[in-house]
Amino acid sequence: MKTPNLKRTLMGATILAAGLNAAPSFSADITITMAAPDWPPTRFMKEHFDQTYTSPDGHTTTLDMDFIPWPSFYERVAASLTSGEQKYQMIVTDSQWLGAFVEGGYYLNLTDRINEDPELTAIMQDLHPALVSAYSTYPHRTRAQLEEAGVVPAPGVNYYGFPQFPDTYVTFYREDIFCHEGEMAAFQEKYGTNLPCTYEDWQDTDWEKWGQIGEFFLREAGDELAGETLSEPFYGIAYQAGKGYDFSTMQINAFIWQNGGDIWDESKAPEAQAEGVVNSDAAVEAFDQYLSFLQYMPPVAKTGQMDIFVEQDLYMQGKVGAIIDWVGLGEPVLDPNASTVHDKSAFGPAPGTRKDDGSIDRTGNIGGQPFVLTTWNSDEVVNEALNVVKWWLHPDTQIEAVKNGGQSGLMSVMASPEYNDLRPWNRAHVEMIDWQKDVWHIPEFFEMLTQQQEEFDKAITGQIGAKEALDAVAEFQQELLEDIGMIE
Amino acid sequence: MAVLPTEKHTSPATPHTRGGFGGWLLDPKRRGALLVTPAIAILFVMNIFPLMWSFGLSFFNYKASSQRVPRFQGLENYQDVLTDDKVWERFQTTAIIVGSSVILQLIVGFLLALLFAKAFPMRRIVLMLVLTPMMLSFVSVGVFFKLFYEPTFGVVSYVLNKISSEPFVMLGSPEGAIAGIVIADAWMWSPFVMLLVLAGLVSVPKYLYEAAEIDRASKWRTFRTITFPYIKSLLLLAVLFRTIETFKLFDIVYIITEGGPGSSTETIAVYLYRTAFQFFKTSQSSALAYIVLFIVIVLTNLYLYAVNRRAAEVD
Amino acid sequence: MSELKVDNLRRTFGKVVALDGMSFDVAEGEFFCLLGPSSSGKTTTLRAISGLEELERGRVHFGGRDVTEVPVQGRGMSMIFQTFALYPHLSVEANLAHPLRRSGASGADIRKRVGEVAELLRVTHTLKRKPTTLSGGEQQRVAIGRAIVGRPKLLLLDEPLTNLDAKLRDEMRTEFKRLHRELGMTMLYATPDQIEALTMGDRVGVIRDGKVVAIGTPRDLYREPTDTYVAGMIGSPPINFLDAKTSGDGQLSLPFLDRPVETPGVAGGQSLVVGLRPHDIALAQSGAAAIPAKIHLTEPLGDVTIIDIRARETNMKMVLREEVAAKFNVGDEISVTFDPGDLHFFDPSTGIRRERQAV
Amino acid sequence: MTIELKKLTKRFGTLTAVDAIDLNVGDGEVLCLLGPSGCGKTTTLRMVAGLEFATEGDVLLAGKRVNDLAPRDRNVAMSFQFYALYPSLTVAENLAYPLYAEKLSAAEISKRVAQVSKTLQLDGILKRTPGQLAEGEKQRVAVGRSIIRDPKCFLFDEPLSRLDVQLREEMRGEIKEVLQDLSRPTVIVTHDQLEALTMADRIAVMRDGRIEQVDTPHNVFQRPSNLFVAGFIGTPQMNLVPATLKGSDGAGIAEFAFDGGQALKIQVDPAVSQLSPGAKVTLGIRPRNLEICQDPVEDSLSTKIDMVEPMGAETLAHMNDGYRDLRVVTDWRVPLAEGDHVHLRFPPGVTHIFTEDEQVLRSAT
Amino acid sequence: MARKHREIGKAGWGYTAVASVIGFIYFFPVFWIILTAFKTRTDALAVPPKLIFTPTFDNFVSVFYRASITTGTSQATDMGLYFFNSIFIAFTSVGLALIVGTLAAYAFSRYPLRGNDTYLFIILTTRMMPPIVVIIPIFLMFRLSGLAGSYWGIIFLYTAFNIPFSVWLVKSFFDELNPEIEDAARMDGATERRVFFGFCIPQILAGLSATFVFGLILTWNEFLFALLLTGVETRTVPVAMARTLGGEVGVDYGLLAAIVTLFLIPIFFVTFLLQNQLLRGVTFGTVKK
Repeated sequence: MKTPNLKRTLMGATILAAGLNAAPSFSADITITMAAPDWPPTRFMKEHFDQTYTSPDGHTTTLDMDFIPWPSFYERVAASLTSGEQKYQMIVTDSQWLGAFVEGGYYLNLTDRINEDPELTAIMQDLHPALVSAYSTYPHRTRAQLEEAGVVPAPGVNYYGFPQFPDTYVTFYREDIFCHEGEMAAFQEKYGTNLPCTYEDWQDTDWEKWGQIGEFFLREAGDELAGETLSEPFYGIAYQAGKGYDFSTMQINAFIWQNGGDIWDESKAPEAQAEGVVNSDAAVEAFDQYLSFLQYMPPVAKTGQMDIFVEQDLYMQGKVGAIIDWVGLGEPVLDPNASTVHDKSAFGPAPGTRKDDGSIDRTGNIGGQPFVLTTWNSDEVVNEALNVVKWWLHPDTQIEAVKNGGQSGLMSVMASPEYNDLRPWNRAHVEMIDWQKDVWHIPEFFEMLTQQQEEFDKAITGQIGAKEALDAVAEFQQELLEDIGMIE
Repeated sequence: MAVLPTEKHTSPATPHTRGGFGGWLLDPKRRGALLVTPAIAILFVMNIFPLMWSFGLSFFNYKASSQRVPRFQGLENYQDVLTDDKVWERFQTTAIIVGSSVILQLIVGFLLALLFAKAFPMRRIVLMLVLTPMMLSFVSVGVFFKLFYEPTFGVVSYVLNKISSEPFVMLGSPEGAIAGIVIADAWMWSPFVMLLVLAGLVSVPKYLYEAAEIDRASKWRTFRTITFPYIKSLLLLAVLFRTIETFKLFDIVYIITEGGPGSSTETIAVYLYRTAFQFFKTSQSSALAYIVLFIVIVLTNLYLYAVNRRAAEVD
Repeated sequence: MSELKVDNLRRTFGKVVALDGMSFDVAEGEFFCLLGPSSSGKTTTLRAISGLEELERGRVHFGGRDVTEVPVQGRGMSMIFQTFALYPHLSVEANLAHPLRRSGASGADIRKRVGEVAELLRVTHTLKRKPTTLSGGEQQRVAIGRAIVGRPKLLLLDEPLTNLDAKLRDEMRTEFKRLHRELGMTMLYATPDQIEALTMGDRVGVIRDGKVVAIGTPRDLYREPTDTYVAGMIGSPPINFLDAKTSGDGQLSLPFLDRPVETPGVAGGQSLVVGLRPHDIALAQSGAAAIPAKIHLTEPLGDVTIIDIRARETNMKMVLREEVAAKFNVGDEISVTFDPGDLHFFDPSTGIRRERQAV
Repeated sequence: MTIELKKLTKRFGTLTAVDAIDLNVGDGEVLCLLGPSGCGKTTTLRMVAGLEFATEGDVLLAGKRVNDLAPRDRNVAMSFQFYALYPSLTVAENLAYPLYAEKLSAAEISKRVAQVSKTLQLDGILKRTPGQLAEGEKQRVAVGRSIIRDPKCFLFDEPLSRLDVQLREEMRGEIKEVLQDLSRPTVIVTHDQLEALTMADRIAVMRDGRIEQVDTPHNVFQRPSNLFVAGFIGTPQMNLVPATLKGSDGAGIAEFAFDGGQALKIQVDPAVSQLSPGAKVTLGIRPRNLEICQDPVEDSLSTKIDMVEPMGAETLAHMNDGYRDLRVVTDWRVPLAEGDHVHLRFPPGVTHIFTEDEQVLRSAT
Repeated sequence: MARKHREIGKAGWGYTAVASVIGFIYFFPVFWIILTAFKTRTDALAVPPKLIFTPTFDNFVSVFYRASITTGTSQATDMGLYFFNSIFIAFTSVGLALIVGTLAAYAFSRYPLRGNDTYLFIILTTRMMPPIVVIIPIFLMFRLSGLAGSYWGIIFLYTAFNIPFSVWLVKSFFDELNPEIEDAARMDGATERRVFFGFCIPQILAGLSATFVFGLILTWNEFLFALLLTGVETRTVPVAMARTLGGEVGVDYGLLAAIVTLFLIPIFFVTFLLQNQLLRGVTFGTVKK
């Protein structure tokens, strides 16, 4: 909370005075506590920090990471922030929370800092604009808006976060099956097109072929698959269709965007409507297409519980041929202890919609998380936290992170020659990142998301159709946005 | 209440005071109140005061995630909540889940109790097998039942797939999802009903059964005229206690179905949680919480009524 | 001088009036019995005297001072409870020692006293055991021991024999009486059983509805019961009550007799309730005084047999020695008689005793 | 119809609760099993009912061996110590309960209920449930429920133990009256000798799983067969005085020496002549049989009144001469004062002699 | 000798066999969870489900140490700290609640106030209400008071959480004591303090320890308050358990099963010992038998 703290103000003054009088090498013990989801990309950050970080200002800096299990991460962070315990100096945050917590006064506006610090300005310029748009801006600015400005910081744009783990979804597929000669021939014969085997094949794969793959590999127990008899059913494809969190919205948004629809006409606020946009014909058509592939997926898709982890489990246990899932979940697939297909997997870009010119639109919803600073930090802590940001977004650090299951948002790193070979999905990741957009970051996002997931879930479980679902979503959003004054 | 003391329980006349802790404790006029004070004080600070606070909040438009100054808006929140179809839908869902779960618990618990009413060798140990579900955390029950129901990996699905040709997709329909939650919850808490019924069964004096045997009463008549009257009040207790507890049903639902498909299994507790912690509609959720509290108070009253009736019968 | 003076006590529990005008005195060294049916206020009286119960009204004087306001710990009395109230978590030895703790007696002293009391009450072999492992009689003795070990000036006994079986009760009665004689302390004994009150009490106070309605020696209460309540309460089998009329001076008409009975001192022309104790009815040898009766039921009690007889539609009980009664069977016709001097007279409306001269 | 028990034995583990007892109960006879708690009387009753199984020996009802029959197949009526009234049923329903098995018409059932309720004066409480009844009423309902049908025998377990003193005195008579009308073998279990004496045609006194004596109340009281029965029956308890036989005249007049040196001649059973002088015996005499004399008379025991207990019509006096306690019961009119020296006479023919093996010494009659 | 039927209410080994089979069927889900604790991830998700497999103890090791997938290095999971937190927080708060609750229970049992039943009712209601109802205001209060994330905050909260339970349960034990024993002690000169500590408490020691253990069980599994109101250093085991529910992979069934199994063991034995008191415990003493 922004309650002025006399003690802190006095401390700040003292430090300032000391800084003026003494040499610039004033040093102190600083502890930065950071809320982080408990998984390898953050674990690595902590490990690597302990090994390599030295404060350019001569501080003795401790990065104290509070590793919080993913499933309760949001609740925990939200509770901490709104309870006012002021525990964290830095927070890893899903981009869609930005609105709520910026409005709540918890996330620190870094626009001026970035503006004043050439190092930071350079970093922001090197970051992929899709990431800056999704991870950093509030009120939300689209990539197009940022690119139009061309400078960092763009005028009238507020910056808050930096990528901790920029994530995209890609295709995980079974090389042993997709490159099986017999299967390839059979597919060719049945559909008159090739079964994607190489990365390049996947680059040319659209939703139509995705459906064909699903149909083709739908096998009963007793059927043959790649020359072996199946004891259990096998499925060709899977993507997320889960009721929890954003586990269907992320995929459905891609379909809608690629089909020329939109999820909300925020760019024209306050006049713009949800009605007619959210439930436009293009959106309905796209959602229908999304729904049409569910029939080829493992039966759990019918329960609305095909979340990103269930997909991953089904894939790792060899029950499905190809899935579309986050790069962040790729590492376990290669782990022999967790995965039965660790030596049979390859990765390609996610399918997209083929446009009239034959090219494929892969517009997708960005995943991953930025990290932000909190408003109650002293200047000293903010300075040091920004030092940590610089350390983290240094290309050397980023390369190490990528080697250890992380990802980078820096275009310079992604362009480096070694990058593509560091992890098997990197090539796909780079290709996909250029297509990323994000959901809107208004504070009421969660309410909208929850309601939207609910309606999508109804459609996924076959209780209502695509139109009905999107109509309901549009009506709800319209009303809510009117209530909060986003639409007049 | 059954707790009303008999005349012999009352405090002795010790009107003389002394100094120190003894004297403080000895003042008979204030002794009861003083002994109760710490408990009431803690409860007041941690329960009653927050409740009053939220009661106040329920008349504002406060949001915990917003810095806006809350505005007083009277009964608007209550009005919003009570006229919200969503809320009524959640109440209805809760009622269906609570109702069917409690009924299932009663049936299973009752049958289990009949099984364990007899004295047999190793009874204590076998009984423990049945009691174990109660000791698990909601989280683990939820996660593993979700796995059991999973159409590809689940044990339940696997067994049922062997029987029917169609893949078994339990959680794909609202009915199936409700059944899935009810089965998990009932599995977890039937042992509780069993304990209560068992208490009823063992409280039947053995001589009554002997008398019925001497009187040549049929098994059914014996059950109807002897056994059932003894467990009747305990069954009522079980129903109310389990209703109150199942009313809180949150974790299992949240884990097994997240309220889906659609919102068909979203209980009032889940909805309340979402409203308060995902939507940060603090005031509105307070209003809803008060409505829930009212229901719980009514149920608790009924529960105590049943407790007293039971106590009266046992005396 | 009275050791204990109970004056006009009142205590209610909600709407129930437990004590209302309870007054009596107990002399130093006296064995005083409170006799009354259950819930007539006996227990509350004892608890009020001990200080365990608060009073709405009335004073309790003990040892010459007003102790109404003195806390229970400071009154120097002890009590034997109906449930024995032994400390279940302490050994018998510790139970017996407990009342001595506050006296500041040395450990050796306490052991000596406990040993003496245990010896006196024949519970020495149980000293190391927990009360729950003792038989009912042993528990009772330990309870007595604990009550007397501190040599209280007043011992209150609240139906101490109720939880024992018949045979043990008979034994314990004598034991209490012996103890009283040996220890010489004042005892106040509450019981619903008339035989206990009669055999043990120096004096008996009969309680009804929260107050004492009659006080006297056992013999007096038996011989001259103050009203029908007391008469019915004392004596076993209970006294026969008969509705009677006096036809003229000294002429009493009894329902089972076709002629009036000569009873000197009775005035004529009034209704009376007459009490005739079963023991006062005898078999008639023969002659005019004989009343014909039919045996309705016999209850042999060992030495004596209670005979239910019916004489002219009136049922009465009488008592015969077993060897005599054994000669009769149910349905036999016998002749009985009584001494008019053994009759008790009561007012039919108030139930109050009427002395002959006054009748 | 009769009940016959042959060498009936019940063991619980190593504990022998009932030890090979033989017993016959004739048609219409009321037999009381009397003994202290734990003597095996209830177990015996339960074996007759079939609620407990005989380890050895046989139970015969109406001449038929029923060991292997379930209680329901034995057709016995039993009333339980705790009454075992069905708490949820009204008095009328409780009474009718045993009749359902007989498949009687509703009209017949209500007729029988009416009959029984009239006999036991239950008319006013037929609609109440057991919880609303007083102890005495419950007791009557329990009795009513056992007598409503026509079983092979009636069994009562401690029927009066839960009643208070006064009610017990009343109910003793009441039950006795009812029992007189039932012409079926009836067994009553009780630990209260007064109940046994008042209600039984015959009493079987039990101790430690064995029957010590079976006889009429009169004989059990007047002619106890051993020291245990003598001490157990009668209140106040029989005076049991150790003595040494000095000699006897063959006609029953014998001289005994008591501890403390006093010696006196007492007329006892002539069988005393079977004993040789010097034999240790125990003399038993009932408190009501001792005679008090203020002045010393020949062959009287001088002693001192230790304590006087007025009992209303009678007075119980405890005598003590320094060697033994003696209880004497007299009429209340006899003046007795504690500390007085008195002399006790043993009237002829009322003193029992028990030999060292605790058996009574008595000539055959 | 031949027996045609058994005594009422008794049964033999045949019955045990039948009951065991039914009991085991009922127990099966738990059995499956325990099996899963010894399975690798692949075995845990194997189709068809595996009853026979090579058991591994890796899951139990992972409870305390986890191997990083990428670096392969083993890191402590801090589960030891969470264990300590669970124990410290639960013991302290249950203990406090027991002390405070026992005093109140004694008063409610022996010195009824005017409106005694109303107080008791309110106390019970606070325990019966869904935690979700109170969590919002408590959360707000913690926010203002700065108690969020501290040991004392959660301990205080759990104490309040346990007081109703302690009051009702302990009161039921006091109600069963023979009050004449306390009177006897008073007559023997014991002060009120000594009556309480020397005579009441020793008699219900078993009941108090049962109350304590039941309180521990109830507190031990609490999730929602712990999730929202504990901090990094004060996190309890149930919250830490959530890490098995998703991260780099979905639910780590083996690890969750291992934690569940480890936590089941103490409760299982305690419940076994408290079997006779169980019903009283789970109904807050309102049902004694």
